[in-house]
Amino acid sequence: ERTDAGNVIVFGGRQAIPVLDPHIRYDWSTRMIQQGVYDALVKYEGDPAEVKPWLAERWETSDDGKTWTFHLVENAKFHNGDPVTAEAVRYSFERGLKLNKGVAWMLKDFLSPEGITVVDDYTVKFELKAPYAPFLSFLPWWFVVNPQQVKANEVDGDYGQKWLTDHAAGSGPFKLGRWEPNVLYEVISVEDYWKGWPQGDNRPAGVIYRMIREPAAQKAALQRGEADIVEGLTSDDYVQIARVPNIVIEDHKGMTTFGIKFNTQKGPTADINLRKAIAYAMDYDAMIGIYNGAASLETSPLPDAMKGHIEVEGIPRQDLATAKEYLAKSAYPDGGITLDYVHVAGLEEARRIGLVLLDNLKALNIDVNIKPEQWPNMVAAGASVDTAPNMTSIFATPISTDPDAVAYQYHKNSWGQYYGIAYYDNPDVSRMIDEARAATDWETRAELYAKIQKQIVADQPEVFGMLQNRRWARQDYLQGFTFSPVRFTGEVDLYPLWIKEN
Amino acid sequence: MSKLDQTATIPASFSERHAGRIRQMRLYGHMFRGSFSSMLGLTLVGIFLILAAVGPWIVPFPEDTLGAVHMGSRLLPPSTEHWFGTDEMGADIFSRVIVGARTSLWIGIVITGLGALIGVPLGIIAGYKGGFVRACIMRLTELFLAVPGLALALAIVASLGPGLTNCMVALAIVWWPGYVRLVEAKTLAVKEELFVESARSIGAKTPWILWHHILPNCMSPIIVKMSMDMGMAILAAAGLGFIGLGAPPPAPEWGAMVSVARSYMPDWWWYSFFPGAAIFLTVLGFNLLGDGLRDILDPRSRAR
Amino acid sequence: MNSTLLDINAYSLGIGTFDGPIHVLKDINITVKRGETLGIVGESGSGKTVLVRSVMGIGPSNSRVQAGHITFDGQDITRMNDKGWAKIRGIRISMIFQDPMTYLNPLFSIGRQISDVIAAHERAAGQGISSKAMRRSRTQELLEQVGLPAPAQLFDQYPHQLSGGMRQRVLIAMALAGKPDLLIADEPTTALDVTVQAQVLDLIKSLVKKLNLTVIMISHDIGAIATVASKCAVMYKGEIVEQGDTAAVLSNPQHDYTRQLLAAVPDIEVTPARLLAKQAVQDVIPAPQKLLEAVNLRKVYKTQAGGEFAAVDNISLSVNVGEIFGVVGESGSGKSTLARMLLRLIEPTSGDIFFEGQDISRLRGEPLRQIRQHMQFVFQNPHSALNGRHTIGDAIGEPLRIQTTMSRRDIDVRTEALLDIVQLPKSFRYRYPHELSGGQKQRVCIARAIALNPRLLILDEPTSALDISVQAQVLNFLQQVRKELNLTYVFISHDLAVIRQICDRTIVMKRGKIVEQGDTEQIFLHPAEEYTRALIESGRVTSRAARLRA
Amino acid sequence: MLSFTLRKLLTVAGTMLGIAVLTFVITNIAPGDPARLVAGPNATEDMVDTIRVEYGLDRPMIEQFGIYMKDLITGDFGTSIVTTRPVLDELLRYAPATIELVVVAMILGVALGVPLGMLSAVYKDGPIDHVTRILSISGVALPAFWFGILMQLYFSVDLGWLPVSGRLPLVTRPPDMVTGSLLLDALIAGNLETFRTALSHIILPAVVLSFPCLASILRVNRSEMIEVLQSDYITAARAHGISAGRIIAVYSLKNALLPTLAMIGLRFGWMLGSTVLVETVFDWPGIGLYAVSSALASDFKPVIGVTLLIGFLFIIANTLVDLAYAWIDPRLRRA
Ligand SMILES: Nc1ncnc2c1ncn2[C@@H]1O[C@H](COP(=O)(O)OP(=O)(O)OP(=O)(O)O)[C@@H](O)[C@H]1O
Ligand SMILES: Nc1ncnc2c1ncn2[C@@H]1O[C@H](COP(=O)(O)OP(=O)(O)OP(=O)(O)O)[C@@H](O)[C@H]1O
Ligand SMILES: [Mg+2]
Ligand SMILES: [Mg+2]
Repeated sequence: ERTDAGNVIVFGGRQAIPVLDPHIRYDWSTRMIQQGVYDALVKYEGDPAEVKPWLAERWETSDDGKTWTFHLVENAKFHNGDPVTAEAVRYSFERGLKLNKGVAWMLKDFLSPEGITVVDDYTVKFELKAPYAPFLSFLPWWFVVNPQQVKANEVDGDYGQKWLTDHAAGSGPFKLGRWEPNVLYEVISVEDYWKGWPQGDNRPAGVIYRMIREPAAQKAALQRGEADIVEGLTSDDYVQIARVPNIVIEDHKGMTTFGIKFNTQKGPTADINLRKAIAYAMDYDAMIGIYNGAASLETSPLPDAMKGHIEVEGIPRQDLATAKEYLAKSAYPDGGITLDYVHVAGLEEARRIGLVLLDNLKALNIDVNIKPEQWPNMVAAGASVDTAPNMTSIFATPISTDPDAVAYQYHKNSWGQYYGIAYYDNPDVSRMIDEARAATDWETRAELYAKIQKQIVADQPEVFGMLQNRRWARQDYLQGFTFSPVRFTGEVDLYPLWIKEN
Repeated sequence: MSKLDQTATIPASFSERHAGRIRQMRLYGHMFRGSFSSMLGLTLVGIFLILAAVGPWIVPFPEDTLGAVHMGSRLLPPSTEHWFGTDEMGADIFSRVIVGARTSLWIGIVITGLGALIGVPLGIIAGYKGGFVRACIMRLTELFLAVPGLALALAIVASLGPGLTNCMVALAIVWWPGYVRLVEAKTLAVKEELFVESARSIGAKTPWILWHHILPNCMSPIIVKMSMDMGMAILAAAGLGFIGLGAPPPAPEWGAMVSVARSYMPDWWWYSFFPGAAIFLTVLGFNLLGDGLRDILDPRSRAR
Repeated sequence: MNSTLLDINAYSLGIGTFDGPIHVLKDINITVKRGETLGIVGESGSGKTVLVRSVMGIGPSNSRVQAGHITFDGQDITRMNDKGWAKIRGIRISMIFQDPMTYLNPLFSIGRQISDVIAAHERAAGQGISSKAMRRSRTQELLEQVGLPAPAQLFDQYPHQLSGGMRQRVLIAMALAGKPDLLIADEPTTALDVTVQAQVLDLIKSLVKKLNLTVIMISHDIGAIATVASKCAVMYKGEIVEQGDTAAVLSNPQHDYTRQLLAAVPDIEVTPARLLAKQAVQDVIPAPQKLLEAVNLRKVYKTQAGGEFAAVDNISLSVNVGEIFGVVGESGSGKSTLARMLLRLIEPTSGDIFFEGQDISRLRGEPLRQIRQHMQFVFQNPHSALNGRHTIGDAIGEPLRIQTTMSRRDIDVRTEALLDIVQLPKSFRYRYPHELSGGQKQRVCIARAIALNPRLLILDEPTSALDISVQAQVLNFLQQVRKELNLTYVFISHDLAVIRQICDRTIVMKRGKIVEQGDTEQIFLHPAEEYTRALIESGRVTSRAARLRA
Repeated sequence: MLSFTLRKLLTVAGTMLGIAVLTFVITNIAPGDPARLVAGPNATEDMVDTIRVEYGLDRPMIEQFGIYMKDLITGDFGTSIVTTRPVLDELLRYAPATIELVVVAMILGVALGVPLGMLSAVYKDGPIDHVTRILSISGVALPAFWFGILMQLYFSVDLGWLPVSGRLPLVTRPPDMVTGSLLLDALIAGNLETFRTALSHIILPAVVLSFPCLASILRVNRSEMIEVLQSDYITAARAHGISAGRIIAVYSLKNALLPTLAMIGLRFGWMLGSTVLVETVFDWPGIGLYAVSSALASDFKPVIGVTLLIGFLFIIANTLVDLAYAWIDPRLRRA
């Protein structure tokens, strides 16, 4: 869109941004805007994703891996002109930890507010309770807020939660513009952003994130030029729309794993042979077919782009003979059972994979009952081993590139969490995960993770599915799109985008 | 005038005994046939019922209605093999639409049936008893009527969780008040009729009066409403299915099909077009039928 | 002056129905001269309304003229188009309708409705519409002409604020708005109270004189015809069976139907045969035994305005075994309310009722049901007293099924016997009420009432919804049944002639109170109240007309 | 009069309270756990608890109910868990869009439904009658969501005449908020261009929403008209020489309008309910959309709030209808 101030990029998305507060919520749409208006100490960039210095220009780690010292850039300033100081960083982390919401889970077991100290105006020190290898990988998601502004808007000691819901106190490349919940959310470029703009004078005047809920409407908006980039079209739409002139499909390999998690403790699926039988009956090509090829099969519990990933040999592929062998060994040699398959209501791909599963398991004489559930209800049911469904389809996007982010899902401590819905219990695996977490040396860790991956595949707590590609459809004049697999599906780094005029 | 007077009971032939009824039926038939729209409605409903009855045995790809997957033939346009094309899983839409008639019929019957089953007795009691009982029933009814059905149903299904049964339960819960109101109004009118008083004067008990006098006289509007409601219930259920709270896969339910298919517009138009058209034609059929029935059963509009 | 205004010549009309066309009018020949008043009598459904509506061009929508034509003032109006009618309808011919309650639009003020008619006439005459104020004054003039008080006020009132008599006058005013040559009145008084009837008739009579109108008036009431009409025609099954000077037709009826009709009008002057017979055996009458007794009965309804209104006000009465107890009073005087209370169909507000010495005013549930075996009710309107969805057999058998444990077969047998008693063919068992005539329906109601061999029958105007000829039959039949089954009647009527013929003792009701009571004959010969006298007088008019030939 | 108003107010309050109880019970039949949803996928149990405590979800249901009722009486609709904002604020934000949409749709429905109904009645059993009847019943039978999508595709994508969704183009700044209705506000601000674009945005959703309403208004108006035309007072009017046109346009219409009004009241509520579907299809940022997204997130305070608001609007509409009734029908007018 052209406005008086210059070009405004329109992003058509399906998900609302109810709460912008960086320490309260994060999901792809929220974090996309948060990343725009706030800065963190470090930032993920590139494919494969790497942690880049941002507010912190450099940092040191103590030998025991417990103390981290960050040196901040000195020219960074908040939108209201205040400088970004060490105190602001300390306050932000304290706020995140004390509120105990949103991002808190990433660090709270290893960091307490007292462990953060301001060394000088531009130096901040973190003392961890124990060595924690993944520490740095979480920091890109801890955004820094302006303490002055937040405190000024505090109500009843709420750390400014209420105010930050639809206001921002950041230092990022954008500041908030029009904010019409459920309609559109606008951010305006900060002219003198402290880090400058990679696209220079081509810098857009701003970005409008526009809610377009229906894929058909999204597509129409794209075709009519009302949107410059959209996410969330159907796979078939991407194929179709790729043929439209002037429209480019961004198609990148992502890190979101899909698995059909079994309840490994209760019900028929507690039987490993049955699990194996199902895993071998599954038509993996159909899974890829659902995405029209824009996906790749998992070769390990860890996504390909993750550090420490290995290709596990013997991970099941469709093989009916083997499937039947396993079935014969199971408690249900003739099938004749009905298994529930639960997926999040409205998630099309999960639904379709359910259909594929249903079709495939007919060969084993196993019936599948596909049950869409609201996300909260599904999680609630999964919170107890007794109510966890036989099979649950889970998409999981690791929050960081550290292998722990995925491996920990198979730790017994994850029981009750949605990603621990398999109730997988292998003491060896849990032990190795703990060891790998604490180890500071990458070689040791890599070895441990290789073992972990192999063991998990052998135990088959889930049908290892595929990694879907991340896709966007954009106008060809939209430039500067960069991809990083560590971002969520749909999430885009708005900072480098610009519009090429012709 | 009467030559039969002397003889004892002579069982007359069926047609003699029921001459009045038969004539009435013929009159109804005559009037019904005279109306193009009524006949259209009857035809549509007839087709729908036949499809619901024999659907699974006449469709070309019965396994597709049970969730068969053919990744090789996804989203094919209508052709001689797949009359309505195929969907995103390669299933034959024609087969699924036809068999979907069963699901819809079931939805319609359950919702209107439950609605009437709850609403009619309550309405009759409220209308006949009056006083405190009526006040209670009608307050409750008005409460339900004060919230538009779809909004309430949405809340119920959202709370119960999606699924066909929950969807039908929710709609039945919002459906009965309509019957209470209809039947109560009608009962109030019929109650004032002399024949009700006459029945009381010969010592009839309340249940007898309700069953033999009030109910039969409320029947016409109930039948009309049920006929209309069959369509409206199917439509409402499809609406919930559209929001994503309806029948789970692979059940061929029209609303859910449109819901999935809407993201395939416009390039794969047939996917949403045919189930949508099926909903439309079915609901149209029941509405036209109901309208026609109203014309002949409701004496108010019968004055010709 | 004596030129022909309306000439109906060999006119036949058919109406298309589902069963094929029916001939509603057959070969009608009527001539009306200017200044003449023609009365048409005939039983219900004989085609009177269809005939006069044809003259107005507003007959049934699916009717077809099969032969003949109607000429109005030299112009053939049989097949006139709308444009032609616009100059005639409401202007040269206008009409007054039967039921003033439904012929006025409830949503518009009286003044608005009349001035609209005036405007329509002015438009039709092509003379331009006069101002609102002028129309208003003309309207008030008309309202005054029909004898309505305070026309200026009335102008802004709505129909529901007026009584029946006033509305009928408003309708007459509307009909007169166009200064019509021909005025048609279709039973203008049947829906009104007896006392109001006389006033409206007088009004029409005076208007005829004053405005020199030509009038066709339809009526059931021979008295009304005799009062107003100089000429008279009798219709029967779509035909005019007799016509001529009113006096001549009434005094010397030629056609069977006319004779029957006149004979059916009960004669208020004649001392009933029953009394003569009674006098002869007077001394053997035993002391009367009380069957039903009411003490200080009251029924109070709440009015819309929030006040209270006593429909029945402190009435006490006692009915003896074997007698016919009469209740008279004008419409709305509380007769039906009283009757229903006696049977406990509605709850009295206060007071007691005794049946055979037992206090039944507090009975509930089963005992009340039991007592109902012994007292039955016949309702005013047989058309709605039968459930249209039950066959006649079901209707008659219903009391047996409710109150007895008789088998189905026995009930069928009994039902046929009852049909026999009420002189209906057994095959009627399978019929539905709408297939029966009014008189037949009333017989079914009676059969139903006597099915349980009750001791007391309360008859609430059992004949008022029926034609006069049918009324006579039903009355005769009722007396017969009473003798056969040894019944006691409470007989309600607004017709004093009927009361005198059959009732032993009578109460006269007015506004919920008894104004007079005692021996029927006594009341007739020496009415103590003005109200009673007015009632008797209006009965006399009819009676006298019917007895012209005597 | 005063006591009448007071009684009316009391009934309204009672109904609202009833709706609140009803919806509270309904939405709490099954234990969804919205706290989990907002806590995020990776949140630990104690983080979820933090939220539960904050929103009182940890307390027994009865207590929650009591608190909710107490708050409600003081005008507090609670707080949405998903958006963390007071439900009342959000309702006030979204309601004008819905009301605007429903009112425009209602105007469309009445403006077309009444004349078509008259036409159909006057030419009863003629071709016009058949066409309008079938059209009107089609209107009721059309699934709004499907029809909406078809309209979008045809008018927006194929023909490109009308915008696909939303209330205004992105770059158009909304006029200063006075009434909340963009159309009115644009007029008040004297900005015809904004008015035009706002109108072009509202057309499709309003048409889709009004179709069933149009149909039922047509239907009621037709049958009432037929009945009125056969009534005695119309016969009398004809007999008194009033012209056919006048009879239809003035006399019968007013009488037939009474039941039509009742239908309008009913349909108003129905439309409010249907916004759930139509707003979803057209991305119309009103309470229907708000209800759907909240319901799908098991965030029930907003759902109850929307239900209450819709109920309230419905009652208001019906009170207006009652007033209109009394205004038209002199029998109901009492000093
Ligand atoms: N629209 C119609 N369609 C069919 N039959 C009709 C219609 N109007 C009248 N009739 C029939 O025509 C006959 C004459 O009816 P009409 O109303 O003229 O009787 P009437 O003499 O005025 O009776 P009443 O004294 O009861 O008013 C009746 O048998 C009636 O059933
Ligand atoms: N349910 C009721 N509620 C209020 N008023 C009533 C009710 N029933 C009857 N009335 C009034 O009571 C009065 C007496 O009515 P009732 O029917 O007894 O008169 P009636 O003498 O039988 O008249 P008619 O000769 O017309 O049958 C009337 O004014 C009537 O309006
Ligand atoms: Mg008549
Ligand atoms: Mg009476």
